[in-house]
Amino acid sequence: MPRKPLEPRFSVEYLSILDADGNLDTALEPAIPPDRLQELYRAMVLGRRLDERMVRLQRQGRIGTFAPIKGQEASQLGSAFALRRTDWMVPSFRETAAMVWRGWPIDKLLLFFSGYMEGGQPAPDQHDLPVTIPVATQLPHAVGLAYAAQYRGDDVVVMTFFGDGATSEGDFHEALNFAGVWHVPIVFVCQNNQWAISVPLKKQTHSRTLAQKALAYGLPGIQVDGNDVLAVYAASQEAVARARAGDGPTLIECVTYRLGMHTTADDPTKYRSEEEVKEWERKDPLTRFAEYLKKRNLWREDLEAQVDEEITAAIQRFEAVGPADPLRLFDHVYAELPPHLAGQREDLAAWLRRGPGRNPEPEPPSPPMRGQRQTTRWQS
Amino acid sequence: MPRKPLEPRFSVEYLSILDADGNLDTALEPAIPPDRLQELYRAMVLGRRLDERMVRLQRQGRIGTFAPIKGQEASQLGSAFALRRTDWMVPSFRETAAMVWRGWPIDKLLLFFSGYMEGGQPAPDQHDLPVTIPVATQLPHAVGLAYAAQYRGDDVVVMTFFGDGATSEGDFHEALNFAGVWHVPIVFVCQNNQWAISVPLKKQTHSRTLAQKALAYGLPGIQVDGNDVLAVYAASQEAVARARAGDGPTLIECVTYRLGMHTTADDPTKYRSEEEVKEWERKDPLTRFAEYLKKRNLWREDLEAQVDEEITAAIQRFEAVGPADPLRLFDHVYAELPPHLAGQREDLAAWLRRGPGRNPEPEPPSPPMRGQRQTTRWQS
Amino acid sequence: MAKLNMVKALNLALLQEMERDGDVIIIGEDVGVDGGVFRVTEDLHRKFGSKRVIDSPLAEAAIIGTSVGMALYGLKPVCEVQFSGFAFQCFHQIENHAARYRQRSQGRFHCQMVIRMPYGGGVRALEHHTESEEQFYAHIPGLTIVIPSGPRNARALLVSAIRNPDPVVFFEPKALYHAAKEEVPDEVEALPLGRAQVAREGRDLTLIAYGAMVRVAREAAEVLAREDHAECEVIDLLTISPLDRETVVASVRKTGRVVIIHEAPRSFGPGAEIAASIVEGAFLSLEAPIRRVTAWDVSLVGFARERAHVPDAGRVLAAARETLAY
Amino acid sequence: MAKLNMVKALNLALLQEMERDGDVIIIGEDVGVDGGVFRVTEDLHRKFGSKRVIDSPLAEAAIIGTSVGMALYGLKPVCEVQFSGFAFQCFHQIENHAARYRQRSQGRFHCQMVIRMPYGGGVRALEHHTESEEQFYAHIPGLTIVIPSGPRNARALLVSAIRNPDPVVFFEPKALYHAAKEEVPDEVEALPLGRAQVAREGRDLTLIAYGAMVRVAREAAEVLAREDHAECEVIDLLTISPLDRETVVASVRKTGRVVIIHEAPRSFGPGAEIAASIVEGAFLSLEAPIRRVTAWDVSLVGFARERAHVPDAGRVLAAARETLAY
Ligand SMILES: Cc1ncc(C[n+]2csc(CCOP(=O)(O)OP(=O)(O)O)c2C)c(N)n1
Ligand SMILES: Cc1ncc(C[n+]2csc(CCOP(=O)(O)OP(=O)(O)O)c2C)c(N)n1
Ligand SMILES: [Mg+2]
Ligand SMILES: [Mg+2]
Repeated sequence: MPRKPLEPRFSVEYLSILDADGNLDTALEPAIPPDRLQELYRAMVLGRRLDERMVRLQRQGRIGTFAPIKGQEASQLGSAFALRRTDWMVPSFRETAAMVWRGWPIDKLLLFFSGYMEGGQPAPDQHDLPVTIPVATQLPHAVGLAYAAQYRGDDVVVMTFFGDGATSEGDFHEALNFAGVWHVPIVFVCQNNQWAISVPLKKQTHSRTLAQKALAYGLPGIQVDGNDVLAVYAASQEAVARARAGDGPTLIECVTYRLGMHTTADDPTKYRSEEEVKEWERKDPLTRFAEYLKKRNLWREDLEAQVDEEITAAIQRFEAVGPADPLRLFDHVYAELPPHLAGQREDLAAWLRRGPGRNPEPEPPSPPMRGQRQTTRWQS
Repeated sequence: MPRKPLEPRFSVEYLSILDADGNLDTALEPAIPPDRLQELYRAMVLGRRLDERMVRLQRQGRIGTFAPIKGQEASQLGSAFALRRTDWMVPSFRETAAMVWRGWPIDKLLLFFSGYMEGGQPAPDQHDLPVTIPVATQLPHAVGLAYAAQYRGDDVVVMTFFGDGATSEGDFHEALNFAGVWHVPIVFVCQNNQWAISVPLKKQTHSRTLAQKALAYGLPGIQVDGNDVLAVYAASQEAVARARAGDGPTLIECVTYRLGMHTTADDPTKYRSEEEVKEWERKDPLTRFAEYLKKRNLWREDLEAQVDEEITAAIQRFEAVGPADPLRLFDHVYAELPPHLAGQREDLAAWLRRGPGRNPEPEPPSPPMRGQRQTTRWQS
Repeated sequence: MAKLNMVKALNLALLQEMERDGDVIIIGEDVGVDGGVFRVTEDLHRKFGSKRVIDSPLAEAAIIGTSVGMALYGLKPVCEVQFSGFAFQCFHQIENHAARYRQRSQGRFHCQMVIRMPYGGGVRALEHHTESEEQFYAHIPGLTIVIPSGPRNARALLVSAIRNPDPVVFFEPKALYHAAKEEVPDEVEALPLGRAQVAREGRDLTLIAYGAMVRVAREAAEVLAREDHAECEVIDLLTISPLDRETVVASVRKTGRVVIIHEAPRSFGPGAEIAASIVEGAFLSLEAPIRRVTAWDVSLVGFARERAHVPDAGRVLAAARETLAY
Repeated sequence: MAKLNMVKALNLALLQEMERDGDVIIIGEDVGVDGGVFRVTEDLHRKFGSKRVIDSPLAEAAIIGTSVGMALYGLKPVCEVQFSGFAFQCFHQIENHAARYRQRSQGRFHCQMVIRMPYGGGVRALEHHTESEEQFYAHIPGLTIVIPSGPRNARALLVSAIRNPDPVVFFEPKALYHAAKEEVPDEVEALPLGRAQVAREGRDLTLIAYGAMVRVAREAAEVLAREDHAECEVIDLLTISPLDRETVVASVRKTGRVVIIHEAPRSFGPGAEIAASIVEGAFLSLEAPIRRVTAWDVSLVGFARERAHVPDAGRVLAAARETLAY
């Protein structure tokens, strides 16, 4: 009767397999076929190189604002790597590397970040949702997809991504609670990169870990070294298997770091120290994984060059795309164009037909968001 | 490095002092002066009797829909009892007994439940927010009050109430997270009465307890027997003291039961069994506390009669209130009446001046919500 | 053919569409075992089970958010928000996502879902239980806003809403749930979305209303016919957005005089768009200013004052007479 | 007297009001150390500390909800929602509570708070970063909706908003943040809320605009004066709701012709109420239909198409000429 702690106590695990100094816990080392290891590493390098190229493109005004992923390659690829093509991936806005891995054409992503709605269209056979910008709002969608798959009896697992800041939103809470009650096949992957723009984790929540938030929903939560692709994969693989077996949702916290800016419109020097960044550069997920592959003689010299070619080719395809046709604004608002929109479309068409002669020329719009350079491909 | 549980493990306590059979854990028995014990019991009896009277009034069409508190007297009064008048109380919609204890005149509450906005006005010296109807939306207000008090350096603790269902809302999550980060003087009292209208706790969340949801915010959480007023008081007293000492928020889960209907518009027989209700009637918070007082010779024979008189007098004051002046609709929308509202007010005034002669008489409105009887005091 | 009130008529639509299409599922608070606080989903839980009629946890944003996900997968959720006053909790999921997914994915995905919500006065409930929020949704591109005015069109419109490939916000006038019974055919009947109906023909004045206000407009029209020998055309919008401007404008071209009636507050309300559209479409036919008979610009009412707040036939009549006399 | 852009002008208003009144506090995402993503709160964190300039966790509903609580206690929060596109997350706290607490408590409490949000196009950002949502707030009784059109009035209106005893939703046109500099007096200057300004006098046509569209209206007016010898009156609303009908109606009584310009989608948008109010107040003066030049009824644009979506001087000019020729 009296005052007693509830048993069993609540517990959350931490997992690390390949640490920053390359030490490997062989007991936990996941059994991944050599060629798959190489694919995984290639995806990480592609993610890194693409990210660097995109920053340059943005600085040159050739694409618009986007959220770089540098430093988070292991946490988003080690996890997505555990999915089948028939599984669903629900990204936030910082999973470019994972999206490419999942089959998004690079040129399409570049279009997206250049303000072309066409860039947001997944292929018909692709089981991926497009980028969601309002933080955490994609989590209930992922739960709904998982519910629908379960309802239909499909062999499908859903994996969704979000950041540390996202855990503060009501949608995070409601989504995990529904997932727990419905016991759906879903894996929640939190990329805890320590910062929500300028807000550090300690100002984001008073909880020791983000993984422990799973306890509020009676769900398993695990914290992994998010820069250790083997640990991320092992935890994700386990969670995906659990979901596939009908044993419900898992919350995975990947402890990682955003090495770059929040978006190309952000200036991180305003809120964090060089030392902190240096510290984390030492823990770079690519370095330690490269070492691991070298030890296993799976290292390929020509990889970077090869990857750069792929990127360059994609950029060329992207830049070959013509100006955006304004009239497509009215496509896909409804399945069928209602009368009032048909009228507005006709007004715009008539207006465009008047061509440059129209007087006065629209004045150039005001300067872009702080930090962001103007892009040359924004106007039809 | 490898895979290990995070230490220390997370723990949540359970507290019970006076059980349903009257067994007392003397080691934990709180030291409450006899007269205070009697006050507390009186408030519980008043709450119970008022509740029963209000149901009858509603059935007779003398007041509108409301949410009965029967069975929850201990959880809402044992907690509010730990507050000072200078502390703040932020209720939901099922704290009638606690509101009366906090100084809300009964006749004013009856007015409120009769569709008179006047019933929602707290006294100038009262540190209480009025009833909040949208579930969980009052929780961030409570956190804001606590922040403001802390900011001003006032010696104030805030206590806020909500139900088991409320823990599913995003506002619950965001409020507790902010409270944790800001470390404000607040006590979150969850009256877990097992049901959210027709939805049982097991469909509300997959977590074993509601108290453990505190772990997500790095806050202390405790589950208490909510029908044991001594346990509720002991836990609340401790939480209030912690808050006052600057040691931050606490989440208290009071395990109780709604013995009556959700609201007077609800029919519980649709979703729960007689047996379940009987089972909980055995655990009635008043019975065991009465026994406790008898053993301590603090029992007063005349209490019920006295309390009933107080209620009857209040009902008479309430029923003496005249019809509602429609023009007061426009008061307090803004500090000053803006021109468009002044115009609308004038239109209504002119319309009312035309009096009954206006043609046709407005038809009587449609039948009230399921279960609810029409009230006679609804029309000006 | 059976005489049904609006609650039973809506229940019939849900039952038949669920029998017809296994992808139609119901989700909301208390929609299962309890059959909904207004009993619109009565018995469906028993018939279709708890996987298809979901008693969800208490969280509107997740009800809509998970429904969006279900719809993206191909299910056709019919969500219930217990009262329209609690739908702002999910407003971001509706505006950010339900209304946008077709366009965001450029047609790869769409949200075939219905969001049902009881709205308006007439049940003498507390705050947030009597408001009319249709305007907030009408301004969102991608949504269709439907409000029935009687049992038969309620059933027919809900059928169409469920079959509509894009999200529909379906407002149900609480005041009419039990107000009247109508013959409702057993075989499924559907009404096109986006079309208003002329509920009463007339050449002197156009009364534009929807939901519970149609009854009020008709009543005023009867009195005007009886006492003023003025014939009002009563237009029942049925779909608020996209607005059926064609029907509205055609009527005003004929009558030249208009009174708009709604339960929502006046300023920046639905009547404003109706009036603006009339000015755009029938400017030269207008013989008098367009009058709006609406609730006052006040949020909190309290049922003790509700009848002074919601338009009644008397107020419509007064406005109509002034418009006719103009 | 210093030449400031709108960002600096807003920052000055915040600085001076915080120095003047210890109850004024700032809360939002990245408003502290970072100074806000647009730098409107730059340096205030350093000056007033983290208890008064609060870098909140990432949760809009709690930013507004806790601010409501602070306001009930007597503080005067100035909340920042990082982009207006993310304010639907807190829409329930604004509509259910901030706008209602004075009335709910019958004057015992009120919410003296400002909700700042950057809105509109012009920075070529992604979805949810370019929309104009003022209509959603204008329909809520109890709120005041303010939108400045230049550095000087932005500063003066923000001062008034902070001192206003009721909640103000303060929309800041992103496109104008850095667009132009103006002389802004050092000593505090305030402009009354609820009052529109005649930005340009004229007798032939009334152009009604606000925010970034005032610039567009002025530009069209110049061309019309130059090329058509038509004198436009340009009305800068400044406060959207409560709408200054008096000023609007007075102008139309004079000109008889109106074009309304806004960045929000047209249907059920702010222009509708402006038009309806004009018909109610200046019916007999109207010589042509009221035209609305607005964004299209589309949510997703993408900055590659933004200039075809947001009104520009050319489109205003075309509408104005048709209205003049009517
Ligand atoms: C609902 C909402 N509020 C605010 C923003 C603006 N915003 C974009 S990203 C971001 C921080 C997100 O932090 P986190 O969740 O940790 O993800 P990260 O950016 O670090 O990957 C904010 C505040 C948004 N996109 N959505
Ligand atoms: C946001 C919101 N959604 C729905 C409702 C309708 N409603 C009123 S009370 C209630 C159940 C609340 O359950 P709980 O939190 O357990 O409190 P209890 O009623 O049991 O005291 C619901 C769904 C509401 N008032 N607010
Ligand atoms: Mg982050
Ligand atoms: Mg409950």
